[in-house]
Amino acid sequence: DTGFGHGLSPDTIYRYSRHLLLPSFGVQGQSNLLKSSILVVGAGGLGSPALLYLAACGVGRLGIVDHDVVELNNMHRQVIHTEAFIGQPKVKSAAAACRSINSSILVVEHQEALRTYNALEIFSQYDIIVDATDNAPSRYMISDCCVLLRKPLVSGAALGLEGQLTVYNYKGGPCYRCLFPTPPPTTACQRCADSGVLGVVPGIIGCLQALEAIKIASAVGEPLSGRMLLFDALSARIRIVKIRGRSLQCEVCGENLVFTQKQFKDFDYENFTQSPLATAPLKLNL
Amino acid sequence: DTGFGHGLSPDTIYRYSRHLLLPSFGVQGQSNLLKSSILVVGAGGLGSPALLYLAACGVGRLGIVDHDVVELNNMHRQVIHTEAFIGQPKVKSAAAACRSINSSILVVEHQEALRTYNALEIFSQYDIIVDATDNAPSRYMISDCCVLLRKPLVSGAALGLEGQLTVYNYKGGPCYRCLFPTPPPTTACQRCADSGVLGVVPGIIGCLQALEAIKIASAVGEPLSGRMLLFDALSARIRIVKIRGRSLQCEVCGENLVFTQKQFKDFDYENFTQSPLATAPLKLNL
Amino acid sequence: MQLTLEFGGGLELLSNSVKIHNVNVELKNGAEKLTMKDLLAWVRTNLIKERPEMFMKGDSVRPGVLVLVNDCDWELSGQLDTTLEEKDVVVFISTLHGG
Amino acid sequence: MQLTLEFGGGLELLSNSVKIHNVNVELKNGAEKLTMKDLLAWVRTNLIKERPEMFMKGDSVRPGVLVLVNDCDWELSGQLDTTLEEKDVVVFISTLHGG
Ligand SMILES: [Zn+2]
Ligand SMILES: [Zn+2]
Repeated sequence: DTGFGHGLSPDTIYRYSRHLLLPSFGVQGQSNLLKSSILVVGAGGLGSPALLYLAACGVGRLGIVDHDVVELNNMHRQVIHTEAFIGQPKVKSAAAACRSINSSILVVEHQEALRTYNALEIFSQYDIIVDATDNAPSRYMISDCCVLLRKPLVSGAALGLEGQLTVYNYKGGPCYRCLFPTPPPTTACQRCADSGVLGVVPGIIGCLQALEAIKIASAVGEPLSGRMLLFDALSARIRIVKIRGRSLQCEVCGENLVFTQKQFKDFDYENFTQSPLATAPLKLNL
Repeated sequence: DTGFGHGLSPDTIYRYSRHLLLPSFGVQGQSNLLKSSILVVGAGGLGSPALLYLAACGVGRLGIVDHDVVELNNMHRQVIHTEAFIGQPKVKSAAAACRSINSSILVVEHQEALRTYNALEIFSQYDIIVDATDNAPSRYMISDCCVLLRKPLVSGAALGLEGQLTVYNYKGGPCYRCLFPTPPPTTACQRCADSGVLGVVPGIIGCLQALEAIKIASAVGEPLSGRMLLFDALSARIRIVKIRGRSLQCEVCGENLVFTQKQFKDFDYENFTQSPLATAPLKLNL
Repeated sequence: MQLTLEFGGGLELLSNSVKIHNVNVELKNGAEKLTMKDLLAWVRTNLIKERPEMFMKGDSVRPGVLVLVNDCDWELSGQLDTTLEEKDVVVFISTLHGG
Repeated sequence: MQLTLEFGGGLELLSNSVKIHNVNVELKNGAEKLTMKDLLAWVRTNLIKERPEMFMKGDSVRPGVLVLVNDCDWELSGQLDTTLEEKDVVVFISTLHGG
C-alpha cells in the first residue's frame, strides 16, 4: 500500500518520512498539513523562519503578504532572502525560497500592503493566519479580521533581545483586543526599525510561530492559546504564563457582537493607534 | 566617523544597523562577532538554522563539517538545502546558502567525516564549537575534543517532538561526560533516522544554538552553562533546569587530567557507545 | 514582605535597566494585607526613575502592559485588588510589536 | 505524599505514553521521610509498564537519564538520598542524541 489508505504518493511518503514515523503525528497529521492553508503576514524577521519551516513541513497552500522590498539592512535577520534579491519584492524573494525547498506545495504571492480594503478577501482564502508584522496598527487590524472570519491567529513579536508568542482567537480563546483593549501610547510602540533587534531572536519566535501553526493545522498537540511565551535572550530565560480568556466586554469578540465587516473596512487603525501601518525608514543616530 | 572608532565599513554598519542600535549589544558586540570563528558540526536539522543565523549575524569565520549528501527526506527539516542540491554534499549546499545571504563573511567547508584523526586539527581553527550532530558517539567525541582544546561547546539535540540545549565546557562549567559518564544502552539511542522528528523542532533548537554561540562570541549576556533547556513541542512547555557543575571525578575534564590528545586519537567512540558514527539508512516500516 | 519584581519588554529602561528587583515592601500602618494597588504605588515611588507615564496611567498600569502574578495574568486574580503573599513574583511586561 | 512525576525524552513510552503523573506515594511503615531511592522503587513497581531496564539499572536510573527535583539536577541534592517533600515535582528525562 503506497499511501497507507491516505492517498500519499511515494515521493510524498519519502519526503515526509520522518514525520510519518512519529507515532503522535504520523500519516494523519501529515495528511491534515497537506490539506491545510496558512497565510503569513510579513516576510521579514519573523516571517523568514516561519515561511521556511511551513514550506518544508508540507503545508498544502502557503500564502505570503508583504509590500516591502529586500534591503541590505534586513539581511542580518531575514534569512529567507538572499543578497541577489536586494531591491526586489520580499514576497517574490520569499516565495522563490519556499519553492526551492519544496516544489510540491502551492505558494501564493500577495504582493501588496495589507489594508482593511483587502484583508477580508485575502484572509478568507486561508485556514490559519500568522502575524509576522512589525507594528501596532497591523496587529489590531489582523486580529480584528481574524475575529470576523473566525480564523485562529498565531501572533509573534520580537524586539531588542526579547520575544513574545501566543495564539489568539482559537476555540473560544481571547483575541488581541481582549488583552489590549486600548492601544499603548505611541512612545511605547518602538519597532525594529527604530530600536534594533538581535537577528536570531525573531528567528526563534518565528520558528515557534511555525510550530504553533503546524499544531493547529495538523490537529496535534495543545496550541499556545490562553498562554503566552515570554522569551529573554540575554539571560536565556523563558516563561510560559497563563493569560486571561475571552472578554465578554471585548469590543470585537465580546458578547455584543456589533463589530461588522463594514465597520472593519471603515476602521482607521493608524488613527486608533496613532502609529503608521508602513515601516518608517531607518534612522541610525549612534 | 564611519566606524565609530571600531573600523566598521559603511556597508558593515548598514548591514548590521539593527544590531548596532541595541544598547546591550552595539558596536562592541558586533565587532566581537566579526572577529570570532565558529564551527558547526553537522549541516542537518540543527545545523541548518544555526548556520543561517550565524552567517546572517556576521560571524567572521564560519566553518561547516559534514560528510553527508542532501536527500529528499532531509528537506522537511533541513531548510538550508534546496532541492537543486539533492545528491550533492551538504557542506557545499550549506556553504552556498550562507554565502548567498552574507558574502562579507568567510565560510569554510570541511567536507569530511569528523573522526578522532581530524577533529583536533579542525577544532583548533575555531573559537566556539556547535554540536549539531545526530548520534551518541559523535557527542562524546566532540565534547572530549572541546575539553582538550578548551573550547566552549554549544550542544543541541532534537528527536520526535522534544528538544534539549545546553552549553558545555564554558568557563569552568561541566562537559558532556560530567553529565553522562557512562553511555546509555544502545536501545535508548534512537536517532532521527530511526524514529522521526517534527521538522520545526530541530529548527527551534538550532536557532537557540545560534543564539548561545552569538552570546559567547560577542561576550553579551549569560550563556546557558550549568543550565539545560528542555523543550516539549506538543504541550508547548519549556523548562530551564539547573544541572550539576564540573565533576572532579570526570574522566576527561576532572582533577586528574590524564586524558591526552594521544588517547583521544586512539579512543574508539563507536565501541564505547556501541553505536555507529555514520548515519544508518532510513527504515520505514509503517 | 519579600517580593521579586521583574520588568520586561522595555519597561526595565524606566528603572535603570535592571530587570529583576528583589524587594522588601512594608505594609502600610494598620494595613493587614498588601494589594497590587499598594504595590503599584510603591513601585512608582521607589523603582521608577524616569518617565512614570510610560509605566502608569491613573492608579493602574498604562495600556499595553501585562501584569503577571506568579506567572498568571492579574486579570485572573482581581487586577488591582489582587492580594500579594510572601515570595510572590510579579512581572510587568510591555507588549512588543516588532518583527 | 502528593508528587508530580514527569517523564520525557522517550521515557514516557515506558508508562503508557503518559508524560505527567500526579501521584500519591505513601511512606513505608515506620518511615519518617521519602527519599528518591524509595520513589524509584515505587515508580518501578507502579508506573513502569514495560522494559524496566530502559528506566533503571541496579537501584538507580540507567545511564543517560537525568533526574530533576524541582527543576534541579538530583546530583545537587544528594541523588538517591534526596529527601522529597509534599508537592515536589520530579522529572525523569532521557538525553536525546538526534538532530
Ligand atoms: Zn476580544
Ligand atoms: Zn567533564
